[in-house]
Amino acid sequence: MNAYREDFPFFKAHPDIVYFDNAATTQKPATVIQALIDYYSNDNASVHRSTYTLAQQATDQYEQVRTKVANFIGARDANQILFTKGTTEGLNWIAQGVCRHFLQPGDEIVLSVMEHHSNLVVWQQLANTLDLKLRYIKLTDQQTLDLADAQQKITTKTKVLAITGVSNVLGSSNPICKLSKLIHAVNGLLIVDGAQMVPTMPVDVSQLQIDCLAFSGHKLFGPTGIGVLYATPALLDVLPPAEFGGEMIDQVSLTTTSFQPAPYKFEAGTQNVAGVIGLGAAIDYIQTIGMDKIHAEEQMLGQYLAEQLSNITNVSIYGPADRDSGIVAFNVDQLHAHDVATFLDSNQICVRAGTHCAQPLVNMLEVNATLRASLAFYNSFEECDQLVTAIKAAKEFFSYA
Amino acid sequence: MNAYREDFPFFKAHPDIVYFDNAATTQKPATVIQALIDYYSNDNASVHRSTYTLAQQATDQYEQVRTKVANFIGARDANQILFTKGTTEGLNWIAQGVCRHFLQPGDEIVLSVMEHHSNLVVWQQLANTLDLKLRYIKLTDQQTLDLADAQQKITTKTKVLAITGVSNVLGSSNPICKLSKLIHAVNGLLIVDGAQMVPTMPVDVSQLQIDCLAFSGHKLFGPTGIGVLYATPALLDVLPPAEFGGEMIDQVSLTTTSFQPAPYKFEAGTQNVAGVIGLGAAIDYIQTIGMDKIHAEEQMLGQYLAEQLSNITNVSIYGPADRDSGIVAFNVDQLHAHDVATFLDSNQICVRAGTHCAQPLVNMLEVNATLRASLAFYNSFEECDQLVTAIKAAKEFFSYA
Amino acid sequence: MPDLRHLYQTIMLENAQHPQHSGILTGAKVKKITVHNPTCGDELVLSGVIEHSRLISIAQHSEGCIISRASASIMTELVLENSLDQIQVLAAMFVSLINGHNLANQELLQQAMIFSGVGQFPMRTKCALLPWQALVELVEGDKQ
Amino acid sequence: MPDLRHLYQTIMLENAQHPQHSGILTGAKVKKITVHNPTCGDELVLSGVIEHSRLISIAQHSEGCIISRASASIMTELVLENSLDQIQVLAAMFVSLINGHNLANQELLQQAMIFSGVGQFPMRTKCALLPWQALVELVEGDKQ
Ligand SMILES: Cc1ncc(COP(=O)(O)O)c(C=O)c1O
Ligand SMILES: Cc1ncc(COP(=O)(O)O)c(C=O)c1O
Repeated sequence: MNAYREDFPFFKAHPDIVYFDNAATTQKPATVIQALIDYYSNDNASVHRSTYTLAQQATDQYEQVRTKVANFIGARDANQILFTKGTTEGLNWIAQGVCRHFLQPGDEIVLSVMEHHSNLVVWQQLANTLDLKLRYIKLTDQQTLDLADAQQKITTKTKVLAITGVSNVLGSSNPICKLSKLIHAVNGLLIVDGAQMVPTMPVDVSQLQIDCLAFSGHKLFGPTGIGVLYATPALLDVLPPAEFGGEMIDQVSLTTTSFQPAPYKFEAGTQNVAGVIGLGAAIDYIQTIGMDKIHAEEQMLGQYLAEQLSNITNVSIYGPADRDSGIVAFNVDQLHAHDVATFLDSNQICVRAGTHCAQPLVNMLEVNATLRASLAFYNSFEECDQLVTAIKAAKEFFSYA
Repeated sequence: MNAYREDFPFFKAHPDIVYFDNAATTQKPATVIQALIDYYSNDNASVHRSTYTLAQQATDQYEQVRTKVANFIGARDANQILFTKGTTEGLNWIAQGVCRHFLQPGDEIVLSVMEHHSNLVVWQQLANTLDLKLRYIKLTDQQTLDLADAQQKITTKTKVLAITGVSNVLGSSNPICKLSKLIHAVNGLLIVDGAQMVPTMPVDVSQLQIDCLAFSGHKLFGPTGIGVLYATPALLDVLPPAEFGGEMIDQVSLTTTSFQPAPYKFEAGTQNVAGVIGLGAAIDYIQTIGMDKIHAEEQMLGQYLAEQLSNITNVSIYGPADRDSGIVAFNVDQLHAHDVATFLDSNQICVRAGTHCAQPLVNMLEVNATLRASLAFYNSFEECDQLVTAIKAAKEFFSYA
Repeated sequence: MPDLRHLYQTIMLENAQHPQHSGILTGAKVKKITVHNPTCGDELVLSGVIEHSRLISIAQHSEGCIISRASASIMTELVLENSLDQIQVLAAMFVSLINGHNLANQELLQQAMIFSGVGQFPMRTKCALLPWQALVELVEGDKQ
Repeated sequence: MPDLRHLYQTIMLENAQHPQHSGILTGAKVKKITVHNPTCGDELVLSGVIEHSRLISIAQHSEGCIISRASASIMTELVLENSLDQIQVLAAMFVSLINGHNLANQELLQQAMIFSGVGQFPMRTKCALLPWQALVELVEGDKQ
């Protein structure tokens, strides 16, 4: 068993569960849960608005996490960190802001065919409304991003490249550094969906020259309902807020309003303060391990699982041969993913079956659905073996018909 | 001391603090904190998306809270309950949706001058963009809503009345039942900002014929980062989603998307699941007391505090003489609210000083700022007396100069 | 977790493997309904001909899991030649069955009774119900 | 919580009650800056005349708490007749003081040193800094 497992109350409550659905949501270390307990039991007060000592302490804690997040992703300035509800909200804000305020009819937005609905539907809706053009980078035969195609699709008409750092189905990472050069050569913006990337590998937005990065706390071993949107000062200065309300305001009369500077102008109303505190504790926790270590562990687990699964006859594995994360999508020939998932569930193995909020990609794989095991650093080789054994048993069970 | 205080870990940690900032955010009962611990320690799994047993249990818990909220506010159907980040987000969604999809240039929106920025700025911005007209209902000399003025302002041109149920500065409640008749007589929509109302008095949306109601969990003894938007099926069917992403989707191709029905079409991406569970625990807790009882207690505390404060010479109290909540705004003549708040803070009394995100109203009171004590049912008469004593001491302290 | 053999009974597996009334009807009188399950990507095309308030012909084309394929197969066999009134009764009974209620005239559901175990797997109830959802849509327009 | 007498020193209270250089200058050469503190609704109008890189005239009109009123009063008295260079040095020193740093030449701040206690009340630092923020804006345009 993996020693990190000890840090997670969930695994104490479920010693026998094989939790392989980490790409959907991760478990939380005891320190994150404790941070929430401490916040609500000792420190809960109104942030930014009230002047008493308790409120000041809550505000300080809240703002310290902003700095912590900035350091974690290599942002130059804490004011480039906005707190959101999650990746989806961050991508929606930035897509709405960029499309409505920078783009002209006919401008092109490049995505990849492997995007999660959160980085696809909003662009599609805006493209339809504003008469923008969407272009999709294809996959190679090895199911990696086709860089030659990317070079073709990214032209002087391209204003935005919005792409995931790591695919939540294929498990592969995209070459953000190369893509950054391509899109910046045509003066476009690089927007990265970091939902799967940030939890699995070190990310340095300054070094990669990422213009916007969105990710979720709940996939980063932190609480639900909290996420981060990073953006360059150039964008934050000109983008209007997506929501209006308390705290973001400078002055209001009955007819006019002026706003605070970023990040506050984007954080309308009372924020998820406990969520922010919990996210800070999650970052503290993963930094005691180190993102390099986490990446190495998850790569190794993903590679091992993919190899073991591919040794079973009639199992198809998706994604490139070299695994870069703990995400492994697969199918058992003749069996539907949902039936297999139910069988695995009866063996206490939690995997996901379906289209993983990436219907276009799954259709491209020419299946209705896939199974997906997504492993985190707290998973183990033994658990991989359990999955393999259970898949073999499933084949037996269903063929018995 | 108030017996309810025992239920709140915060007061065990701070036995001597007088917490009078409940209109900003409330403290959380132990049961709410425990619900969060239990969720993260035992039940944390992906809601709606995964098919294994744990995910099903998390989904069930999540959906049960939807039903609980519906019952709590008298909604006919759980599908009329959308989960949001808070009041601000709910009001923004509804304002954007209604203004962009139902209103024509020249249409009128009626607000009151006592609105919180969350129910003011978004309408103002939309009115400017879409050429709509905002009209504000005035106050009477007694600082209550001027119903005669409301009758004048609500005409056949009025498409929306958006108004707070309870003012976060004056502490008074507005006659929602009468306003409901006025606005429905002209076929307009009644949108109620319930941020302060829902935590202090029983609310039945069906009986009051409220078309939309928004409120926040963190002001209702629940977690941060969660709120509720109630709306009629007629609205929910036609309003488009405010954000796009996972879970809300029916089918997606590279060029088209169809959406799920409400409430799911509005809940894009992974939701604040723990926040929802915590909100459910908060509602359970307050129902063990009963909203009628809570209202009676808070009215009594507000009335007592207002009377005691008004007995001090040179203290001005805002809002009507009959208190309907625990919110009491006031000022000490010649002293600035911030200086008094700092003095109170040094006496362990937490009150808020400033414009309370209601700058137009505070300007109308002809002051730069006010103090505001906002009491919840767990506060006590003794604490009111402590505040009174401290105010007298503040006068002494600052006059000593 | 309840026993899987109770869920996946032999008749179910057989119907999934060798579906009855498989295909898509064509012709002027054919009504066609396509339904899908967004979480799993499954799709079902149900086609039928209704005359004088009676379903005189039906076919199903199902891409999905064992449960939904078997449900489509058994349903089509059960409802063919029934009146629209009878079909609505059967559909209501099937929904009750899946929701775990005790049925009075359960013999009316015939082989469809093998889905009684699905209620214990709440994440899979949609699969069993999908064909019936299509059926209700199919007959709805033709009932006053 | 630190002692309030350390925060509200007598000189501060006196300056708040009887502010120096109170008012708003008028005239063609006058530069005027309005700043405010959104959380508390306070407003400050600073007006001044700069000639040959020197502040030759200044006035402040402050609606706010004791700390901000006193800060405006003491600041205007301190910086009048100073060169813009000197003013920028003083402003930087004052910010350091409020942030709790030890200052080398603290005598340069003269009476403004009474704000050294404000740093212990973080929610009030904005009040002390507000006039200085206006001053920096006032002189900025005139410096190359
Ligand atoms: C009347 C009123 N409306 C709206 C809000 C905004 O609520 P939130 O900040 O939780 O979104 C508040 C509280 O700040 C309020 O008092
Ligand atoms: C690649 C990718 N992008 C975006 C998301 C959306 O994240 P969330 O649901 O937390 O907003 C997910 C996860 O569901 C994801 O895997």
